[in-house]
Amino acid sequence: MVDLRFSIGSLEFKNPVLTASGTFGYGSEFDDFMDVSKLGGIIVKGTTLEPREGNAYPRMAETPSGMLNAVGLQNKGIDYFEKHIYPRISGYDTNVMVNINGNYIEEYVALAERVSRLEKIPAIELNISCPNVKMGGMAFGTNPVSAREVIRAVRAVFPGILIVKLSPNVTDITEFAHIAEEEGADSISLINTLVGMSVDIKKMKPALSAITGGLSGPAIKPVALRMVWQAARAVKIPVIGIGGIMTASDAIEFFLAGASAIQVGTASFIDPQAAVKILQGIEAYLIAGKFSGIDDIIGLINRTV
Amino acid sequence: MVDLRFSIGSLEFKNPVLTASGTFGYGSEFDDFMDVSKLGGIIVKGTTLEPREGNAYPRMAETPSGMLNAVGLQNKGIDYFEKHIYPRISGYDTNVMVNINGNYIEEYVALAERVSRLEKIPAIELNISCPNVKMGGMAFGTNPVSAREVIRAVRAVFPGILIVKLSPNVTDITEFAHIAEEEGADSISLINTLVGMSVDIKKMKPALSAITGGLSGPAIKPVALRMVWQAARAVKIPVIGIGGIMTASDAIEFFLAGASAIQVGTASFIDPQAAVKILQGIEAYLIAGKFSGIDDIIGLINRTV
Amino acid sequence: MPKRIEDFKIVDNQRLNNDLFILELAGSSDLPELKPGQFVQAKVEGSPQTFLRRPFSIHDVDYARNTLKLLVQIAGRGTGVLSGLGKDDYLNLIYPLGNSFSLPGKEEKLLLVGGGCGVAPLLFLGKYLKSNGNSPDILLGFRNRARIIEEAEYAKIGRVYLTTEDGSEGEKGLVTDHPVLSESEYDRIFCCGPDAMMRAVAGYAATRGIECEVSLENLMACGIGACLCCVVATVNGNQCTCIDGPVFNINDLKW
Amino acid sequence: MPKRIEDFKIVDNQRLNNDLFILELAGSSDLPELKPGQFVQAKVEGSPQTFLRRPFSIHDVDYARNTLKLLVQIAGRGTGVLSGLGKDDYLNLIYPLGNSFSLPGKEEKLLLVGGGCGVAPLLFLGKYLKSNGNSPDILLGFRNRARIIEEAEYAKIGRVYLTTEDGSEGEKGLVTDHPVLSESEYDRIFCCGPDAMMRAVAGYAATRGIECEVSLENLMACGIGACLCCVVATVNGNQCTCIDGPVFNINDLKW
Ligand SMILES: Cc1cc2nc3c(=O)[nH]c(=O)nc-3n(C[C@H](O)[C@H](O)[C@H](O)COP(=O)(O)OP(=O)(O)OC[C@H]3O[C@@H](n4cnc5c(N)ncnc54)[C@H](O)[C@@H]3O)c2cc1C
Ligand SMILES: Cc1cc2nc3c(=O)[nH]c(=O)nc-3n(C[C@H](O)[C@H](O)[C@H](O)COP(=O)(O)OP(=O)(O)OC[C@H]3O[C@@H](n4cnc5c(N)ncnc54)[C@H](O)[C@@H]3O)c2cc1C
Ligand SMILES: Cc1cc2nc3c(=O)[nH]c(=O)nc-3n(C[C@H](O)[C@H](O)[C@H](O)COP(=O)(O)O)c2cc1C
Ligand SMILES: Cc1cc2nc3c(=O)[nH]c(=O)nc-3n(C[C@H](O)[C@H](O)[C@H](O)COP(=O)(O)O)c2cc1C
Ligand code: FES
Ligand code: FES
Repeated sequence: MVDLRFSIGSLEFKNPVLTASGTFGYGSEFDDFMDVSKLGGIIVKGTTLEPREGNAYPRMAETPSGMLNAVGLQNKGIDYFEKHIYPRISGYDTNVMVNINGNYIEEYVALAERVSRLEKIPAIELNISCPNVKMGGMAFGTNPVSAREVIRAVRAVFPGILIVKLSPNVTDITEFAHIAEEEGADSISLINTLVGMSVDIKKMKPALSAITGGLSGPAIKPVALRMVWQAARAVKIPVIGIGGIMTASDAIEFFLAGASAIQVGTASFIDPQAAVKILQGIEAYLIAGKFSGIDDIIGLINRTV
Repeated sequence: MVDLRFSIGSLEFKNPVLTASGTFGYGSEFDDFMDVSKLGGIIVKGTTLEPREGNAYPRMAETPSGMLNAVGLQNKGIDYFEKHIYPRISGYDTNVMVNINGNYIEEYVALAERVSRLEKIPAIELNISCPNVKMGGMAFGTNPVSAREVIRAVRAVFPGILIVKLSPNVTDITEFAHIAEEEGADSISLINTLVGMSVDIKKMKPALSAITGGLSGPAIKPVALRMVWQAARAVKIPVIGIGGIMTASDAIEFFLAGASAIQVGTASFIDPQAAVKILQGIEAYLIAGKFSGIDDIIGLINRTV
Repeated sequence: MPKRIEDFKIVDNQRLNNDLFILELAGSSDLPELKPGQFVQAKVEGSPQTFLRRPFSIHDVDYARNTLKLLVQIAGRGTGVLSGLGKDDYLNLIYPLGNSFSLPGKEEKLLLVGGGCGVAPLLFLGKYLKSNGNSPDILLGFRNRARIIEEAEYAKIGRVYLTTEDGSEGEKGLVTDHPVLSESEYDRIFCCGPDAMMRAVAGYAATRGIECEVSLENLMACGIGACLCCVVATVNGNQCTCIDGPVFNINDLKW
Repeated sequence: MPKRIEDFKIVDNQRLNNDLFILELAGSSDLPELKPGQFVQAKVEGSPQTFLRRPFSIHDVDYARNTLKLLVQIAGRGTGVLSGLGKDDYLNLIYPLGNSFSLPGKEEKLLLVGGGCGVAPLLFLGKYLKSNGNSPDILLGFRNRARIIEEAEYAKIGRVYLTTEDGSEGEKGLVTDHPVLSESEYDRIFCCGPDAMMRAVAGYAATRGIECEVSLENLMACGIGACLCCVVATVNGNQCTCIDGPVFNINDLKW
């Protein structure tokens, strides 16, 4: 048997296959299709301090090998999460993590404090890369000064594992990777969606009510892979690769490029069993290649070129 | 009949369908498939002062709805161009433009001067966005200071129509659009390719010899469209939209978002007649919509939202 | 009722006209109990332009044959590819999805209203209601005589009223122009069809105080409540048409 | 010879074994004169993972039937889809592309060397040479007896020598292990097959001073010299395998 475990600081994961925030609900949406506890971890929907209604419909457009979304962080807020969702999901035998979002640094901080009191949530993913909100979100993740501020502020109040989710909509991803590492993040995850747009030529209007949205799916995989490769060479903390991973083969590209773990996003919409299938495929690849564990292939291309 | 003409400054184009540099050779590669003179214009291969061999093979990888290339500006240099290619292509009854590249500002300037002496080349496309060369290229196009310098220097010596080709690998495309306009560019074209990567999981090596390459094709269309929309709202000079245009419907999305003209790139590899088919489709759309000309739909979505 | 992901075998592909066809699909395991209004998410293979699954209402169910039917309109790339499926091809479905029309009392006077290919869930609903002891009236609107589909099937369920836009059959005009709406007193309306039609019918129902449920066709990515793309504004805030719907009582919608 | 873009109708799809099949395609207009070594760029429809065209050598031509044949190995997604094409399906081709093997003098002693599915262009070449009055020897290497294809066809052209890696037929080993190479004196070798095989044969030819041409299978995007993706390092710098090749004299290659 190959060793699939990976860890971020003191936090152990049974395997490196996680699900991406906003694409896996709270896990229970997928209970009918798989044993969610088999996964290395799940990252629940983007959560905010106050409830949010998100953007108006239409929020989605299909694009070549991908989709645009402009959900805009619709969620019922941390109170509701704590009361109604937390009890339900804390039963999963895997790491359940919360993706946190805010308009202001204070909101991020307050939210991180709230989550830090939830015993069964060992990690937060600090989302400074949501492209679908007018305030906060990507505005933090594309400006080095405010990125540093928000990470520092959250780090100061959150003793658990801190993962910072980076935006790909920047000139130099390593700059933000460095900032996260310097400010004490335990890990970085990337990429969030690329800002994109689609036009309905019959209606002569943008396809999305918010005009622009976040591009996800296989279309972005080459960009994601490049950024993960760059980031993994720039920092020592583990890098979690995200972007267009549909199959085990896609996931393995990310490991070879330097990712220590991966998140499955849009793939779950097309195949709700995608994450477990990817997990099985990774295992099969390692066995076929006679590797003793996932560690053996992480960043391997840096050694072959 | 609908009026398809468009112009950049004093330069008239019979229609707004151009072909993108590096994807249409010198035009003659397509003579068997179409009457190249029917197009609004063609932009020839990226040209440098000295001959270049480009990157080593492999230079190409297929990706979901797209491809990566790392050609690296292979070309025979301006001397060869002037002697052997210019006489041949100047026979086309359409605007033939040269895409110019350099490692240093001096090279761009020298090249622009050389091209300015070629009577039948009315415009240059200043490429500050090639991601596949170690020096120059994208390094200029992702740094506002050097972008400004190189545009200013070329503008000073080139009296013809100056189109600046922008890189999408930046945090804020409007910053570079403004710089081009301020420095006297007559037009901007965008996007060049997104930097991406692909890994061969059998060989456990990057698929490209240069490791990273430029992503083109439908995969990048949503990003291209978003940047064209942003740029067109930011500047007054005409914006030429590029990125993943495979069909007339794709092209029309760009016009509706604010492009005054478009370039067909990767599409020509799959269908060498793509550019003329797109031209016909645009015409049909305008006729069906009872528009008097292409001008009627440029930026139309800004009026409907 | 747990959701499943399952390969269905095409047992029939019946072309109704240029735009419409009916796929009959056999499950590879025993069908669970399905409810009218529920839908499936179909994975279109072999269509490079189709990335996401495509939602279709359950049009009919035959538990004896272990098949269900989809009534599909060729709207674009994905449905175009589906129209070419033949016997022994497979279609992967996630199902059953969504809520369903409510089960009315046996004494209620019911009207089913459908238009164009929006009639898809009505046949299943009508049969279901009939087996429940109801005999609903059925009001169907089409563009013209040639577009009328499955009239005979509906006639087995209840009284059928027709409108065509050009008057080539039944009353001329839209469904809301049909005199039966002013002549009869209904307790409850079930409606599906184009957005404009549903809004018109909802308007009619609202002014008369008639209970009315509509089935929405919002754009969907996941179909299982995971992406929040398919929302509709309701009195309870944005709700997902894929799990809180697709059937909504018009009183809940912010129309 | 102008290049064309044209829909071809599949007239036959013959499965040779698990991995290989031969498509016979009928042109919709009269075939131009084709030369051995030339290739086509085929557009694979209905394969979401296949974005670019796929290059295949012309395996055989029948001007009387107005057909050409492709010998295709299932290597991945695109060729997998092609393997499912049946009679009356269409395949869009850009053709004829590339240069061709040189036409040798009638008196020259020729050897054709091919391995695995790399034999694709050799049949057309062999027939062409025969009609030119040559009778080349043909040396073919396969993994094992079961993989041997079209031996009888080659036997009509010239003397056939076989190697198999497991020795189940012909000589055991690789083509370069075959004794005919040391026993005979050839003026010219035409070779195509896996990269390693071509390099080995080129090495043999170079040390003996035999003229040798190889047909390369570099990754291609356009196939018409427009993208510069398919280059090979030659004594004249990087050249495109799609227009300067796919056939190269080994003296020109920087191998
Ligand atoms: C719950 C639900 C039930 C449905 N039931 C049926 C049914 O029984 N029969 C039927 O024919 N259709 C039904 N639809 C609509 C059907 O899903 C779309 O027509 C189909 O997805 C179009 O796919 P396409 O690839 O052919 O079109 P595309 O090429 O993707 O698009 C063509 C046009 O169809 C529109 N469209 C695309 N996806 C959807 C969608 N999910 N919903 C609505 N419009 C869309 C696009 O905006 C575009 O204008 C239903 C939709 C929903 C949400
Ligand atoms: C001039 C030329 C002539 C050729 N003639 C033949 C022929 O007659 N018969 C035949 O079976 N094959 C031939 N090939 C190879 C054939 O083009 C590839 O096998 C095919 O493109 C693979 O497509 P796929 O979608 O099935 O594989 P993919 O899923 O795209 O890839 C599967 C594997 O095939 C490799 N591959 C992909 N594209 C090419 C390519 N263009 N060239 C080489 N390897 C590739 C990939 O690196 C990968 O390892 C030729 C190639 C060239 C350049
Ligand atoms: C519908 C949708 C909603 C998303 N919501 C969030 C979110 O709330 N927080 C977040 O950090 N990322 C969110 N994302 C981004 C994904 O987590 C992921 O980073 C992105 O989709 C790229 O991965 P993929 O290509 O595998 O989908 C969302 C993506 C989609 C498609
Ligand atoms: C093989 C290849 C070579 C290219 N060479 C150049 C070049 O020399 N100069 C340049 O400005 N852009 C070059 N490009 C970028 C294209 O001109 C275009 O900006 C890009 O491909 C996006 O458009 P598309 O998606 O329609 O291909 C090249 C693109 C490809 C695919
Ligand atoms: S379609 Fe994803 S939540 Fe409804
Ligand atoms: S494949 Fe494009 S130049 Fe050869």
